[in-house]
Amino acid sequence: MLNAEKRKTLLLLIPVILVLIGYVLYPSIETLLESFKKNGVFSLENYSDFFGEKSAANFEALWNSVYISLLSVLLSALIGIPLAYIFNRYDFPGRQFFSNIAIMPIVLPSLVGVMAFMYLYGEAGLVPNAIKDVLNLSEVPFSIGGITGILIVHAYTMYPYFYMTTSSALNNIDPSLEEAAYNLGSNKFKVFWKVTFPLLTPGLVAASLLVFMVSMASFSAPFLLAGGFRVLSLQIYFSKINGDLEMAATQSVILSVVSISFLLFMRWYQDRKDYRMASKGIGAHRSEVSNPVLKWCMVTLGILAMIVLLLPHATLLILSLVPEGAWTWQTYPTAFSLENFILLFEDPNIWDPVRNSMVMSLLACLGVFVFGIITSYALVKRKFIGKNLLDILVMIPWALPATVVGMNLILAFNEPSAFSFGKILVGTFWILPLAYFVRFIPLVVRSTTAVLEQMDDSIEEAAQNLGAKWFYTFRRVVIPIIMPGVLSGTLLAFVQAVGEFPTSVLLYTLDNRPISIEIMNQLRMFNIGQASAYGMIQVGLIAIVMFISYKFLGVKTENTL
Amino acid sequence: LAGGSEESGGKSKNESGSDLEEKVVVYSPHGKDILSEFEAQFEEEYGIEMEFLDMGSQEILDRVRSEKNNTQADVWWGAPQVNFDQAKDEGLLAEYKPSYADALDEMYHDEDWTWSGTSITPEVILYNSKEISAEEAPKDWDDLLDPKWEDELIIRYPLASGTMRTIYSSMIYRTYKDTESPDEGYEWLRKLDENTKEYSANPEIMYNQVAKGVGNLSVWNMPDTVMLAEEKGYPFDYVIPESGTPVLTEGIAIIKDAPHPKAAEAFYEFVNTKEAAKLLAETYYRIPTREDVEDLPEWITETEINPMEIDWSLFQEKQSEWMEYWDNNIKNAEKDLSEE
Amino acid sequence: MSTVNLSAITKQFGDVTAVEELDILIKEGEFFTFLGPSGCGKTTTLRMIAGFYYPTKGKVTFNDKDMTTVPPEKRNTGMVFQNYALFPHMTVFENVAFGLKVRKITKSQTKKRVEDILKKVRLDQYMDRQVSQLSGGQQQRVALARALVIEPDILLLDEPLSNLDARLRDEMRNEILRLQRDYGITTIYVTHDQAEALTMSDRIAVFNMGKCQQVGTPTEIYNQPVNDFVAEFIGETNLIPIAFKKEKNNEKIYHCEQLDADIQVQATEVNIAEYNRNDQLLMSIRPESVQIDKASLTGENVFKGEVILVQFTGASVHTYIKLSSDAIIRATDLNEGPSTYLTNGSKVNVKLPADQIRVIPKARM
Amino acid sequence: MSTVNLSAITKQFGDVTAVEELDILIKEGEFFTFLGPSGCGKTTTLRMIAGFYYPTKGKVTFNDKDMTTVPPEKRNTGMVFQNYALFPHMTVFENVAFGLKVRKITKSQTKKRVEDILKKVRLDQYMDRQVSQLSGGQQQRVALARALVIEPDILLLDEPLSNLDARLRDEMRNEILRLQRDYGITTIYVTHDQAEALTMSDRIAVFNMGKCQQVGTPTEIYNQPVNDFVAEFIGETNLIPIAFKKEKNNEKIYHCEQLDADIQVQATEVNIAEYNRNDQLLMSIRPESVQIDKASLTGENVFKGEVILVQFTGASVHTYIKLSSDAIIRATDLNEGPSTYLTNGSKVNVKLPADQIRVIPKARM
Ligand SMILES: Nc1ncnc2c1ncn2[C@@H]1O[C@H](COP(=O)(O)OP(=O)(O)OP(=O)(O)O)[C@@H](O)[C@H]1O
Ligand SMILES: Nc1ncnc2c1ncn2[C@@H]1O[C@H](COP(=O)(O)OP(=O)(O)OP(=O)(O)O)[C@@H](O)[C@H]1O
Ligand SMILES: [Mg+2]
Ligand SMILES: [Mg+2]
Repeated sequence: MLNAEKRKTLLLLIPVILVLIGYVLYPSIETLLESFKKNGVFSLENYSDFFGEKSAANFEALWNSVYISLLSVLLSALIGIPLAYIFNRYDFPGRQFFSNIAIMPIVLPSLVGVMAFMYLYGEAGLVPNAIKDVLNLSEVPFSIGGITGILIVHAYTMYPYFYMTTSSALNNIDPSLEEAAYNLGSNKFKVFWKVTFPLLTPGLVAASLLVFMVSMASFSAPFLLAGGFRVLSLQIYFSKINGDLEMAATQSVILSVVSISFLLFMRWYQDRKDYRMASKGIGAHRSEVSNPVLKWCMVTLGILAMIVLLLPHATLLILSLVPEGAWTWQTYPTAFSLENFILLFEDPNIWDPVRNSMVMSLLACLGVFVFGIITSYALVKRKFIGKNLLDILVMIPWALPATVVGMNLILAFNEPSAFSFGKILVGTFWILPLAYFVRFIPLVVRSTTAVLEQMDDSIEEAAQNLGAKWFYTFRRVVIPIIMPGVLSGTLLAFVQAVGEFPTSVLLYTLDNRPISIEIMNQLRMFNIGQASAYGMIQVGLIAIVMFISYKFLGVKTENTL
Repeated sequence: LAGGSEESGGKSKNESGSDLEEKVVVYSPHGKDILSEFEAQFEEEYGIEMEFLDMGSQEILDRVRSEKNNTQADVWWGAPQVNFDQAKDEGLLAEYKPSYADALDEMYHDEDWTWSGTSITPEVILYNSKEISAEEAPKDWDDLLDPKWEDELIIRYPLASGTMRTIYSSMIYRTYKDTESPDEGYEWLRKLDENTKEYSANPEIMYNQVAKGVGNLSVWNMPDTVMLAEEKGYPFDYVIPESGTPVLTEGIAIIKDAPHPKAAEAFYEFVNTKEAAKLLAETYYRIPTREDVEDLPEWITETEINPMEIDWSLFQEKQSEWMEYWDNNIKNAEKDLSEE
Repeated sequence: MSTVNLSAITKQFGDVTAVEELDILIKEGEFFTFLGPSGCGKTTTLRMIAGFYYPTKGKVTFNDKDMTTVPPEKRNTGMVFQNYALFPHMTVFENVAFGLKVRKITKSQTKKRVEDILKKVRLDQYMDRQVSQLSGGQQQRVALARALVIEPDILLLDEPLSNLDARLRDEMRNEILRLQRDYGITTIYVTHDQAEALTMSDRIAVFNMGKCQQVGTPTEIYNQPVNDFVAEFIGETNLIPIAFKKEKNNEKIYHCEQLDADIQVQATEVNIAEYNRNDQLLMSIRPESVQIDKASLTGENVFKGEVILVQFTGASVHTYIKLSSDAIIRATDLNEGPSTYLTNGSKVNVKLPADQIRVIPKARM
Repeated sequence: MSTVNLSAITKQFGDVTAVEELDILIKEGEFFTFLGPSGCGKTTTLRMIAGFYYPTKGKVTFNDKDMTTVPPEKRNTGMVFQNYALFPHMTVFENVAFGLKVRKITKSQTKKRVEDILKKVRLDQYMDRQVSQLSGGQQQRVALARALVIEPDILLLDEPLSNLDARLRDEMRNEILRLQRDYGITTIYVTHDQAEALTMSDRIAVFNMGKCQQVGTPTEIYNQPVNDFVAEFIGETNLIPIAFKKEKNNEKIYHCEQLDADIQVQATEVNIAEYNRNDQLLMSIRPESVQIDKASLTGENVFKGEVILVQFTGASVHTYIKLSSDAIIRATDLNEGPSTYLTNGSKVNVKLPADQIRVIPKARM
């Protein structure tokens, strides 16, 4: 007989599992099957190829991918954690403003973003040349490219994962724990290392997973910055271009296996310890700092960070303001005008892609928001068999390269199926929101999980004891407490959905053409100016959404503690 | 005048409305400028709607493939012939022989008329005209191997680009056709690799690096080079290799099971009329395949192109293998690592 | 308004057995207290009654209805958690109103009831504070108010007053008792304050290491402990090993090795606990029953001793007297001012009245 | 091994004044206790000494060294937090070893010291447990062990024993005292247990609403409270309003409205507190000093009354006697068995000895 607890768990799990099977597992199985086919018949040849004949290149690619990903995790953590710590733990003028700026890197559309980086720091880039001219050097002092370039771009674009998860996890740490450590004689450094940092583990694990997997599947940066450099994601792309779909599938499977091993490792690492802060009562809040020197150091640091963080955006702005031909061979742009914007706005349909992107991202985020909360709750607070399996399923859309996810969806939904309610989804409006939804499930689930891991169980018990049904408890107690984590995940998802390219390009139709496609098309026609202008529109848009969500939701999240 | 055109528009609708479907859907990589212009003209002429999706040719192939069970597009306008050949092999294209078939050299259409060529793109050596004078510039493919150009070449990453794959394959093919072995060609590419400073991931970056003198040489197609120099003010000029150069054919095709087949045919005809071809040549730097177009711009008529003899079916067969070899054995990955 | 019946309940966490074979029947409207040393399984038992743990073995029934696996929200119990478990994102008012909202009480009614109970726990002026801005004791009172305001069938209080001062604790005790009596709420109370347990409870269960040692009324527990653990745990006592010697009239004579003397004990049920033949025996005498005097004392069980320590604890004074090399006995007297305190080293006579001694067996572990 | 000096310290949270103009000097090696009702600012004061809050006004000095803004880790204080603040990601051992590791004590030395202290708090067999798997009292003992093991200069204990049973509390108290005496650690202790405060402390400060009411030794505080707040807060007392009438020999005569009688009080410092001319006066007499007898009593301040309630609290018995329509007085006697309890309604004589009464002013708020 099932007891009430088990029944509830089951009730929670059924929709979660249905969605995961229908929209994640079922499509992915195609890839798996494909990898076991050679010319249409079942065989292990692809795998023997991967590890045999082509092993040199494949292993090189695999190895490169893995170590670049590990280094990306490390670098992103090195930037994201300290920034989050400073912005959340110290009160200094402009803190709120700087902390909003800190997540701007994810706003940058990926392709245009990387190009902005090249215009900035490439051999012909603004910064190295400016330094060269100012110091009268004969050579540019530095330029990015190759692995360093990839790593720098990765660190820049991915540290917000660390920044956001760390921020929400930090706000959930009972400050008296750190106080206890200070009291026992630890200096700031020790307290951070021995207490704060370990307590952030759930958040850090979440961020590491996200970053590791994005870097494993990262495409633009290695492609743009080190064309010939072999990484697994590019190998997949080239296999596909070369028409060897089966090998592409095989490589995707290998890539997912690596990503998932990383996931299991991190899970194991996290499960060794307990992070639920169950101290008695509720601790007092934010420790005070009254050292003026420190305060101004922080402000300076904030300003410096802000400049560095916004330079690529500024470059994008400059690019969008340079009329055609005014910045080709010249080191610095020679003219500025609004030509690109004017050209753009001449198109009467200019706002269509913008509207499409917004509507679809919103739809997807709504779905992901609800689904993410339920799933992470089940993962963290419920006991059931096969938890690891569920966790893997959740992460698959993130572990697979975006193009593969897109391909999977095409294969699964270009014929009627139960999960598409008997319709063909490919070629309709709904396929893209669905794709975004699937793509960004992991983001919300991970960031929510991180905060839930820190929540003391007895709070929920207290609500139940007062007679609140599970759903009421969930709505009134659990969700408000984990809101910062959920919101940061959803916000990240939204921002990325607006700029999503790899799956969009496979799935968009006439009616739902998103912004990123429009930018890509401009780029393809060598209109880098107009592409940048479009990019600026996207940046502006996302900034507005973030501002609004901060105004209306952020205020609430501040209150949660 | 306005009234007149309105009237004529109405008339043509009445005329052709009986057998044309209400719209035509076109997949094309030609870009918004061309497509919008043709959209306007086509809609005016036939009074039916034209919808287009603007995307890369590889993406079109992927998409047509994925929509096989649920075909959305009618016409695929613009892609190198290799793409069309591939699509044909997968049974994605319908046959159609246009009314101007006679004006096409047989080099410029498929034998079964699943596609036909609309324009040709010869490949050229591109150089930065601010840094290198016309006299200095290399005159033929082999000149590129001269050690004085060490670290001067910026090459668009060949695996991802149809243009570059064709050029590289042609270099191998030059000797392959006699020796039946790609080894000499590989050797040639290895030397080229030694002179290559970097491989760019997309054309934009390649242009930028050449324009800013990071490297001063590249190989690319002629129409784009002309367009960049004339329209966008890039300091580019080009040399057509004396010994002959591969010429790519860009084509058009009707998708199999197109939802609007009649309209598709109308559009097929429409974009390759003489007037259209001339317009494309004058404004968009596309060299027409039709031999009966007159008054072409100077840069087409003046330049003498010496097309390389190419066995496209051999290319189709061997290209992947060659490129894979290049990728695994020739491309010097250290190059990417060594630059800080 | 429920009976609570725990039958043969066992709870294990992995290898750890927190509660073992517990049988307790709590009557309707009773004020029942769990007493026991830290870690003996009190909280665990409460949590099984509230429904947060399912017993590994055994059954929980309310009013003869099997509740073993009924979810917590359907049990209508009100619990004060040992660690408070306040909702950190709500104000004091919202915390307390939570249970009423769930019960769909009207807004105005809710407001009235919350204000009422907050006044009773002396927190009315803190209504709109965030709970993180309260002191420890204030937080505890919020937890108490939150459980009381819903007037549950069963009230489960896990050390609800541990962080309050004596005065406030007194008031809160009265409040709890009033509520409990007015609405006939069955109350289960965990406390470490013995005076609290003894004054408030109808009955008390004394736990040790997951097992129940004795259940009884406060006077039973205090005056007739069943073994040395209970005697020592509830109140102060002097324990000295003895062995049965003989019976004489209505007195029993025991021999005490440590004092090298015989001890006379009245042979009533109150003075002699049940024991088995091979149990080790002890005599227990409460410090307040020990009579000391500088002058000589008459009657049975009189010994000579020397004062070794005098301790002042407010209302009373403890005097430690050494009777022999290994027997020290403590006596408690009311504080009648420093002038009455004995000084260390003074010789005194000590009397252990025969009707105040209780003979008990050593507890089996 | 430090003196702690708080001079004119004020702490405000927004509009709330938690501590106001506090002046306290704690001597080297002293065991100093903060007593006061919930929310009166004890924790806030401790936190200012530990360095977690900076005072809004005023100065904190240790050994004449200004520490007001020195960060907590440089103060070498050991604190037991009211909410424990155990590190959830560490085992019991790791929690306790934390402070030693920071101090770069060798591994073996650390192990020895941690095992030692854990044995003393009776947690040696829980060494490798995660703290979330401990009971409330066990967690509290871990917090205590963690603070004690580093043998700090100043020990700050915020209700460190509130969740322990009487027996264990007793042991822990002795442990704390032993450590404090052995190493001469200046100890500041917050407790709600008066017996604890009175037995352990060298001196006590009584707080109310952020202000210090009285500082003194336990006997001073208990026997010579400066006002009604202190008298009522420390120990039980009977307070009855009186007014000065006249002085006679070495006695003062006060009139009591409620009893409609005169009260004689010895005119010593112990019996009469300092007061101003226009203060309202009260007489305070501890229940244990009240003498009751069924037979008639001789001497001063004898009244007739009626028993209205008899309450049993273990060692002692409280008897409430109604002296007049609005004066009820409580008397406490040692428990000598149920046979000695008075019954409700019986008439008795009550004597308030002139040397046991203390006249005090009403506290100004
Ligand atoms: N962060 C804060 N913001 C606002 N008010 C606060 C804050 N912390 C404490 N207070 C208030 O300051 C007063 C003193 O609090 P403190 O914690 O010092 O009390 P306490 O004497 O330790 O009480 P308890 O015995 O209940 O623990 C209380 O009224 C409390 O509500
Ligand atoms: N989750 C758990 N895992 C393992 N052991 C546990 C767990 N919870 C409690 N225990 C153990 O079970 C025993 C009983 O715990 P319980 O919390 O019921 O004690 P308690 O009587 O409430 O003690 P206290 O008075 O200290 O609060 C303790 O020894 C404790 O260490
Ligand atoms: Mg407990
Ligand atoms: Mg406190």
